[in-house]
Amino acid sequence: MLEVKNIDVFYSDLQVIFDVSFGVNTGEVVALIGANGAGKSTILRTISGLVPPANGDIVFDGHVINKLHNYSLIELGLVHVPEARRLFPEMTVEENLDIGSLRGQAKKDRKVNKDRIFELFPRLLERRRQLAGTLSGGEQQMLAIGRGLMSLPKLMMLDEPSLGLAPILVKEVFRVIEQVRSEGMTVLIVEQNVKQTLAIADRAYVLENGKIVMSGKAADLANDEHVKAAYLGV
Amino acid sequence: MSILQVKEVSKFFGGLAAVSGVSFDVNENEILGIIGPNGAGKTTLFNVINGFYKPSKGEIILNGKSIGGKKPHEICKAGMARTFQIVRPLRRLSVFDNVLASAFLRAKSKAEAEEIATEVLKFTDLYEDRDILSKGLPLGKRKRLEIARALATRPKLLLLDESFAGLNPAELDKSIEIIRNIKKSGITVMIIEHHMKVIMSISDRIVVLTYGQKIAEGTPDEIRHNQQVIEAYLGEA
Amino acid sequence: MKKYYPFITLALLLVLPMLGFSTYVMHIFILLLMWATIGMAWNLLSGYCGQVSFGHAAFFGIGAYTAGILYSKAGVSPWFGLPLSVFVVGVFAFIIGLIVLRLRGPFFALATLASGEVFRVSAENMEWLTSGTLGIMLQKRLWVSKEPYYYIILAIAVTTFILMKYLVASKLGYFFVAIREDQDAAESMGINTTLYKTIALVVSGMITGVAGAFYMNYMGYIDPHIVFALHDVSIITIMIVMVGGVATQWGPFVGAVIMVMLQEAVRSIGSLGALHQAIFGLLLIFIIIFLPNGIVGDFRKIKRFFGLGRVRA
Amino acid sequence: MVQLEVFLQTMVSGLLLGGLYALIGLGMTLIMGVMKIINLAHGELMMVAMYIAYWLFTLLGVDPYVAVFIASPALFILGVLIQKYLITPVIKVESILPENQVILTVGIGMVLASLATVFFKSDYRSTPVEYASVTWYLSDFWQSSPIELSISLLWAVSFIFSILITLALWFFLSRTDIGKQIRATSQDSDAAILMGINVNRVRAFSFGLGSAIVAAAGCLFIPLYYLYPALGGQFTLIAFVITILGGLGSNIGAIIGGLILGVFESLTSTYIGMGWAPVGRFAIFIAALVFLPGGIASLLRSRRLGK
Repeated sequence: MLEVKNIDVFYSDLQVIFDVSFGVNTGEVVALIGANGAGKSTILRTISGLVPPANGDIVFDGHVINKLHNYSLIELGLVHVPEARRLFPEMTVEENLDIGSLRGQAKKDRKVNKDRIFELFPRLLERRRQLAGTLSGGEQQMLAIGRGLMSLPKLMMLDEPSLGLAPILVKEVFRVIEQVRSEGMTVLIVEQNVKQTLAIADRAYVLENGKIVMSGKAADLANDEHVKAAYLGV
Repeated sequence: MSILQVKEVSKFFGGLAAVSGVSFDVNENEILGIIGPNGAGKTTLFNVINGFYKPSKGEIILNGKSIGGKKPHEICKAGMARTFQIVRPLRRLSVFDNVLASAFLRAKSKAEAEEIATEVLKFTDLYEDRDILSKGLPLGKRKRLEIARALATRPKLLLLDESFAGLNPAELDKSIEIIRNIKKSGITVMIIEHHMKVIMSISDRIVVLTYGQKIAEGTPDEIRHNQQVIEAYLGEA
Repeated sequence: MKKYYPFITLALLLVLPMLGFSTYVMHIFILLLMWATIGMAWNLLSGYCGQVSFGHAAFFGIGAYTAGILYSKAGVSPWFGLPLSVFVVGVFAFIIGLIVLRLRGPFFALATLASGEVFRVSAENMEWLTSGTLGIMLQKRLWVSKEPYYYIILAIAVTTFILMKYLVASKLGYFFVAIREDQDAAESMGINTTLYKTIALVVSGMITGVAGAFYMNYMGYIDPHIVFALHDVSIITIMIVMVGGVATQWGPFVGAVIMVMLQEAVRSIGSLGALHQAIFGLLLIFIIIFLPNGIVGDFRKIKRFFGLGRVRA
Repeated sequence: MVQLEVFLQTMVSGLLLGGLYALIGLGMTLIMGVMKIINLAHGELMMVAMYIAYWLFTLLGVDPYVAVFIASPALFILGVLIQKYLITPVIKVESILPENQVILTVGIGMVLASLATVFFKSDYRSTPVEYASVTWYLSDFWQSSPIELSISLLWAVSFIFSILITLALWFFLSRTDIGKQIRATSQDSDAAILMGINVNRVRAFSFGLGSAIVAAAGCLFIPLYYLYPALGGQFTLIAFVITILGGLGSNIGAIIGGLILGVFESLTSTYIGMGWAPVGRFAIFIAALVFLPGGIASLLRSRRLGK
């Protein structure tokens, strides 16, 4: 469904991503793991068109998307739930969800979809008129995921969904991701919480210093000595 | 003998506690690591200690003197320097001028400041790059430049915020060596780090924060086997 | 060779009045030096220290009124206004700084703009002191010929130039630039940013104030709309440095030459009269979009444009 | 009793003036919130709109209140063009002083003011509408009223218009998708892109909308004030003072800030002297900077978040 082909990315004259290629198939949960600063978020930002790749192509659902306007990707069915959630803090929960469905079919189905999201996250229904900035961290993450789902995506990219959450909430977030996945969503997830991520992913790529150094089935990677030593702290 | 005492320090933003009731001591000439998941309040803690934020509660004592609520430049003068997680070189100045600007803090003349800057640049292995504009430096060297700039203020205590993030293995080794040398030269180091391998090997003691609270403190070995830490941070074993 | 430039320039400037230029040309030279001085002052605060002021008219006006009031109320020669304005403007600049230096970036800029306006309105209304909109007129200027005025403003400009050169290379200069580049980083490097920003503001204000006091003596007439003018003083000051080159030693001179010439050229073509603001506005827009660091700052870019410089990859 | 009467009359005039100020401030706030720049050509845009209203009245006899519906769309287009062809290119330019964008708007203002001088001379102009002298007195409605207050029809109409426009704007921003896009972009433009918002278009639209609002304010002002080319500068400053007072980018703050400023200026002119009104304006501005750095919005916000 998504294919990233040999991309190089620069921040001004500094290269941060080196010849990275990977793919995500329909129905899969794929994880990008690696240390802070390894370039995981940059890859997601490149796919969403916030940063242009210097070389290489990104193909989504048959379209070469790195030449398209970044705001039009969501209509193709690609949504990026950004790091640190990035809600619109001075807007209500409901308005945040509305912003997720500004285009195409998603706009027509807004009402039905909203009900579906509220069913999925009853907490959000209780707080629908509250400002997003006043939600707790866990609720904010649910809203961020909900806002992403409102666009009726085919592929959802999650950037560090467990960031800054207490362990108990982290579990909750991963439960939500599993639920989303069980509804047939394809997911590309970036996480520093390696252990839990590998537990829910089908496949994973390990990123170090802007290069992919390993890839394989999530279960295999979880047992790999290098991964264990570097990321699982064992 | 402790150089820095953090006593029951809390910092609230709105109603949210970014740091709550954290206490620990930093002993003279040790390397103290601070770890914890992203958003655990580590950088906020640094910002409180170095004076960017006023602590909402609690006391911070540097060398026997309370510094809570003092301005960053006063705290720096009192002997504490820091680096930033997102590197902040003075972009349109050369590497040398970057360090020179902070060397003026202790120097009595320009010549003396230049001497300090030269010495610090050699120490951090940046002397070759001294004429390059700092915005053109690669990340690894920029991180080192930050350390150099902090060292030029002649601190007794150095706060390093993620000085290893995003470095390649060669740069990593270089930075580890530099930090060990800093300790050897008699400066106490407090370091926030994600890179577990590095922090475990370099620290004398480690403080673990999650959710703004300290959940453990001890030697790397103790931390590695602390059940609470494993659950909250390292992942359930 | 390059290090002799200042001396060659100085020698040229010293012999200039002896070359028998008309009084009009001398007048232009005097204005040019005055504006270069104000430009250098602005450059210190805004170019080097990064605190963009939209209110240098406040300092210029206070300096001018110091000299003017000395004459109109105390009956003393307005020349005493030159040394006195250093002190008076210094005090006012310090007080203004206490308020406006709390702000950063564009908010600082606008607060200074407002402070300039406050002084203009105050000068208009405090008639007992300033004679309001009537202004202050000298009965007789001290000299008829231009030469003495020329040498006085030359001395002021040269002193300012040397002071700038010295300041920029000193500890203060480094601290100023550190503050401009990153105030938080500067603060954690042990730089008392509030103190050094205040120093930059006060020094910059003082120099501008002296230029204002000179203006009173030279022109013989001031009123609030002239010396506290937003467009004709504060904005022109910004333009001189923007055109010439922000944070460069020679930028204010280059900018002053261009702006004074342009001003005179526009003024001499009667039909353009009212358009001169539009021309300046367009020039400002042009400079900001195409030469954001001014002629001196973007010299390489200009050379490249005309195919003169080596193209750097 | 006379004292009380003067005071109340001052308050009433202040509120009426404040209502119009609020509108000027709203336009500036909108641009500041979305663009993160301070538009120092704001007053000049208003001046342009006032000339449109003036000529419509003088040449075609169009009532200034009707001119709102012509001047606002015209200024909307002007605003979009300024944003697209002048401000956007400068955002990408790297320079030593990031205040370049602000200085740029100064340049735009200079050009507008100067062109107005060239075309229309520095004459003072006004639109003498027939109903200009209509005034309502409190005693007309309540004969035994112990005090006398008056409201002129013009002020009342302008005030009501400005309330209607404010309400329309509020409805637009809170209920329509474009309004939500504007708010989302001003709160987090990167996240807005990820949600499929065409941020550049929203920015151009916001600049246009901000210009249209201040154009409306200009049309409401012209029956009450004289018009001359240099009038823009003073209103730019007023708009800026309101935005600082209200809290940057806060709409409610701008409305309250506008009202406070109107009342305060009215009080200064009554009790200190006409010429001092601008100083009163800056006094309140400085007070806001020193004592309430986040403006009125910070008070509102801390209440809401229970700080």
